[in-house]
Amino acid sequence: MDPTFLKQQLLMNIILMGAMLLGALATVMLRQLVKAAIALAFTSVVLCVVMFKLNAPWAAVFELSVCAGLITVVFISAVSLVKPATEEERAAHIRFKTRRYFLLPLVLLLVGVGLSYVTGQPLPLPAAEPAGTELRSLLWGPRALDLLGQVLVLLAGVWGVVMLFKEEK
Amino acid sequence: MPSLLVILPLLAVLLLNLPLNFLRRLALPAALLLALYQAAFALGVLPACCAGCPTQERWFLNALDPLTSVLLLAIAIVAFVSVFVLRATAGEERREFNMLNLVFLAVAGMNGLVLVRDLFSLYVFLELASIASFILIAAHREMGGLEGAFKYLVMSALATMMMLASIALLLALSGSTSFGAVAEALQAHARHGYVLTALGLFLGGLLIKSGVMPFHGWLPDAYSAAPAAVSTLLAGIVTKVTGVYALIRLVLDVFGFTPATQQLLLIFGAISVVAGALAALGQSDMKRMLAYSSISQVGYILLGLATGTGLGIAAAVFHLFNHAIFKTLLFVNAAAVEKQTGTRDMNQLGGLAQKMPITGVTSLLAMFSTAGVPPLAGFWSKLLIIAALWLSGFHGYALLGIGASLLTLAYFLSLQRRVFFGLVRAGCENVREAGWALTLPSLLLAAILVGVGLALPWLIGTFLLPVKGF
Amino acid sequence: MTNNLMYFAILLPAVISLLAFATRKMGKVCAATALLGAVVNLVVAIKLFGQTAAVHVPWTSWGLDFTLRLYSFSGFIVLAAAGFALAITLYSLPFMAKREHSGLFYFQLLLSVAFANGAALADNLILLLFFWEGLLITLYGLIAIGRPGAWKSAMKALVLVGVSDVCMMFGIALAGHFAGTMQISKMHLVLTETGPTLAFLFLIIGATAKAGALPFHSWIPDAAEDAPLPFMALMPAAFEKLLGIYFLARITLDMFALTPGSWCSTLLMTLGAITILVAVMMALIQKDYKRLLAYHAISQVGYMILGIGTAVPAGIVGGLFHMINHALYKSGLFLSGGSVERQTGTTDLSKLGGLARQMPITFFCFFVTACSISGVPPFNGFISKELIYDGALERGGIFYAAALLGSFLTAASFLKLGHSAYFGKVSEANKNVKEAPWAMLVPMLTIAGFCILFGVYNQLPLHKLIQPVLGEHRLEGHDYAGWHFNIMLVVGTLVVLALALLNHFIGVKRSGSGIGAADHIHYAPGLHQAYDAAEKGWFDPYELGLTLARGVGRVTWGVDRFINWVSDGLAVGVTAMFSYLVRSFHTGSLPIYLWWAIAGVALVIILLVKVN
Amino acid sequence: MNLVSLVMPFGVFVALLAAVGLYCLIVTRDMLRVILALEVITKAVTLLLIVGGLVSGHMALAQAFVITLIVIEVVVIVAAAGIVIAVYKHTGTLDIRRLRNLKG
Repeated sequence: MDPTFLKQQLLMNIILMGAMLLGALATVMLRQLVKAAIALAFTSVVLCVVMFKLNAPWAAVFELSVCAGLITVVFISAVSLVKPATEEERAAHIRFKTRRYFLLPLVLLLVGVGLSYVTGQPLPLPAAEPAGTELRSLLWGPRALDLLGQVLVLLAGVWGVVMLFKEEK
Repeated sequence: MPSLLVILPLLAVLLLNLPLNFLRRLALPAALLLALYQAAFALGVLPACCAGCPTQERWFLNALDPLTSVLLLAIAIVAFVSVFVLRATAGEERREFNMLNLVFLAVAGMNGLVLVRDLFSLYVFLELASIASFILIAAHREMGGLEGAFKYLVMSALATMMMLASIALLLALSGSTSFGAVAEALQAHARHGYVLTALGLFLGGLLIKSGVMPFHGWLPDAYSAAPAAVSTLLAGIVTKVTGVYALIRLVLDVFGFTPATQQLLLIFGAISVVAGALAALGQSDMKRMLAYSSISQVGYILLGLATGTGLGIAAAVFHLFNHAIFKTLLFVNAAAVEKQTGTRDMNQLGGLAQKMPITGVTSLLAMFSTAGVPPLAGFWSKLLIIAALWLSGFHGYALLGIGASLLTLAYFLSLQRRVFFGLVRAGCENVREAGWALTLPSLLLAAILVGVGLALPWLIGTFLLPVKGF
Repeated sequence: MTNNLMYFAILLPAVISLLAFATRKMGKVCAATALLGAVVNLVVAIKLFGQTAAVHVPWTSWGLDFTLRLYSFSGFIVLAAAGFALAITLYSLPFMAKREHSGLFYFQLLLSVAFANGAALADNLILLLFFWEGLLITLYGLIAIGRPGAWKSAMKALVLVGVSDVCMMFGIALAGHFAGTMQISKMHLVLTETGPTLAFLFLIIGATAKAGALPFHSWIPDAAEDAPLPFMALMPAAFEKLLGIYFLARITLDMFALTPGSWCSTLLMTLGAITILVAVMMALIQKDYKRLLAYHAISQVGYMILGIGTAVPAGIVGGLFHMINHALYKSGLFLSGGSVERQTGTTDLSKLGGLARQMPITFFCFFVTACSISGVPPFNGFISKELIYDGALERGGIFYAAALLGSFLTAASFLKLGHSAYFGKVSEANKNVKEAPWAMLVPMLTIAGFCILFGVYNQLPLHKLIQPVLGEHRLEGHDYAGWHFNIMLVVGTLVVLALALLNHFIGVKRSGSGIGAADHIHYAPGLHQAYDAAEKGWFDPYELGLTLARGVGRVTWGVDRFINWVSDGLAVGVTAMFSYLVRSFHTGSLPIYLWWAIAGVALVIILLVKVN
Repeated sequence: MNLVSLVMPFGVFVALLAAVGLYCLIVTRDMLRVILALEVITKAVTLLLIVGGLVSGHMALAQAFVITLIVIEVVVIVAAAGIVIAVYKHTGTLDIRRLRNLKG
């Protein structure tokens, strides 16, 4: 990858990152769960854009369709099974939020400041993969085991749905 | 062919769910057969592995070695037993079938986990085994099970995220995730802060998965609240494979022993040994006591591993195997007691040894084995761990291990006294021995315990010491 | 085949004993099982006898191997033990028939046989110790099932024999350490160094205490009163003598080369002489059939120890021959006592009398065995005693004199016993006493027959049993079979016997009855006080130990309370407190658990960075 | 300016994102929001994987990993949501403080 290209993109990337961070903050802090789920989807979408920009189109597509799409659907349907909160609970939540989350900016600041102190000898980079390695051949070749794992995990997910969601007679 | 051990469960799950009614009844025999096949396979390859013969793998699952084959054997035994327990305790037929499918998947996950030599694939199979266990724990949809499952899920997700972050960092460093390449890259920059952070994250994740103190918050809840068959599987093997085995494997093959890792394993091992035993001492729920005992025993395994010597590692692996056997046995017996009396509260039980002689005697054997009473299997592995610690110069930790043995004996005697000895409690007069589905596995496991203990002098040279040589 | 038979010798009695245990509630079935076990055991023993074989199963790397060795000596011991076991089982059939716990008796009897066979065949010291300790358990059990309250005697036996066994354990550890092996047949230690000598002494304590020598003897007379009688004929009279002397002989002959004139040899002889005299003096004044016999069981051990301790061929042959003779006549005597007890209901000599007419066969057996034990020619005891005298004389007149004095007192006490039990007036209560049943008579007659046979035709035991044990080179070319004794020794013995007879008549005349025949010795000035002290248990190490323990106990009571408080109160309390503390951290709150985990990971990373 | 220092901002953002997720995971009292917090952490890790691939020049490998991760993530979320819904049916609340029956 061309370093000058990256340099040009740096500002853009930082803006995108900022958007993602805002999305994450919204996810954790928004009062209503539906809105929080949508904020999460927003975060996913931004992540998807970042991936596109970082030359990871396939991962970006998955991120968009599965994380931004499917997970949001799962989430909203889960939320819909839950009764809406009463006024009292909402008030409690707001009180609680202002009490609990006021430390969050401080924590973030501390993490950022702490990371800026991290220095060290730069590590040498490993040899890059041969040019033109295709995701498809990689997935079905050396990573076939992961695919098998995916199938099994999906099967487990199916039983999760069967056993946890199905109404018992 | 080891790959079959992952593929067969997958095929079994797919075939058994074809829309034919009679297939559902085949699930149980299929599971037993599969476990037997796996046990036979593991026993078959074990001698060759221990003799150091290189194994040629034709498909994508790589090398077999003594550690892997021992774990495969343990997985087979525990899975076999928990299928029996499932039969005895699941209740509804539909649910039993669903749980069996998940057991298949969990076994596939564990088998894959012990067979892979790639960090990311390790993560995939680890997640598979974990997901299957979450669902199994929550299978009865009772409040306790759900609570345990949720705690397990959250902490396990946190752990896997740490591991994945570490994998990402290592990927940036080495450009690969295979054990060999990563180990090489780590070796080259062993003292760099970046590498140490990656290492720390991975170790942290594994420690959470193994339920070592203070990473163990989920463990007692998940073990004690899970349905009987599931806690048997979970305590016997799932957390041992996903946590302890992975830890041993990675420390040996990838991370290597440094004074820091040794120190770390020693400290957390010692905390687990002592605090686990102390916490077990005051429990009144039988399964919860066993869960804390598990934490304590995992501490011993870590202590053995921490020595970094051949003897210590062999002893740790031996203890891992023994632990799988005796903890499974104890959970099977806890299931029998719960099934026959309807309670796990030890204060409401008493004198069951008269009513349930097989359960009482096998429990006593398992407890003695755990506490390290000769000549049962647990005694030898504990002895070897302590000897390895002593020989490596960790005298304090060796003494700690001996002292904690006393605590082990203390809490188990209190269990035995409250549940099996003494006068028959009011309400327990009509208790009978549990059915064959629970006593048969107990007897089998007790026979293994005693057999391994007696055959030790032979085992030690043939199987145990070669473990270090991978 | 022979190897398998060796396993059978240990396993078969054990298995059949379990059968007996299983059928313990079914009186006759159980008895039949026991009889079967004894017969089977005898068959195996006969098959084994005269063969040599060895089994070696490596077991652990630190000396504990499963090693058995069958050769002339161990085969002979197994055979003898099997013979006695059968005779006593047969005898027990009517004796134990109506009694409580007869099932447990047979169970433990067979188990003892298994342990005894194991101990005789074992060639590994630790294995031997295992079987040895097994016998201790059955010893306790057999005494404890006697009359109500017998557990006190059982406890005494357990403590005394246990203490001696601890000594032996220590000796075994030392011997194994110095020899570098635990295999008896590979041990060759010399008694010139301090370490091996120490090992020798501790082993000797174990072996002689098993045989019943001083000072670990005092449980035997108590057990004689409390335990079921066949037990006395089996354990103290037969098994323990056989095994104790067997092991003593193996220690002195195989493991250590005991040489004549060494101080270890002198020590053994002194021990033997003291045992003879003290026990026989005690026996002389007893007024109870079984108790009197029990003291003789101790006294006769002295002869064997004396004989083996001489370390000269004549003495060793005599000692070993005396072992088998003793087992014969002493079980015969106990069995006769048993018939008397069964038929009359008592063994108190003052209540007995004139039984010779009512129970002639029993009397005959008693007569033969009593002559044997007193060393009257031509019975077997005479032969072995002559050999021991021969050996003792070679080592010093004082030992000979002690042995001779012992002989005199033995004869005197049996004259008293025979007189008061079988002659004199028949008491009112015993008017209608009849002869014992045949199942009791057959073993007694068999034993009596052997007593005569082994005396008259002493070539049989000496050539077939005793002398092969020693081997040609140890015998130094001698053959002790036959009737070619030193004429002076024979004359000495006969004179002593005559004196004993004379003494008896004097005693009877002075006291006016058979039972008081020894009173003039009992109440002799000086001896009188010693006897009183002994009867009160002043010389009994167990009683002494108890007294001492009581005194020390009072002093240490406070210390004990303190330690108890530390261990029971403080330690448990502290542990419980910590347990509570650890448990109270587990509040069930997921965020707290997450905190721990995250803090733990931080700790891991900090540790990694810091230590590197 | 080399590649490593160029991707440093990504590293910082990953750390911040993870911090947000962890913070929420610990302080929240809503079980569904626990799952959301896990999701946020997962996002951070996904990004880290991509960055790792970018730095090492193994983009295809990293993509393969991310795809697998996303699939697994969905299943975990489904299982978690299932458990939370089942808990809700029992207790009628999503308050995580109700999950304290198992203790000691």
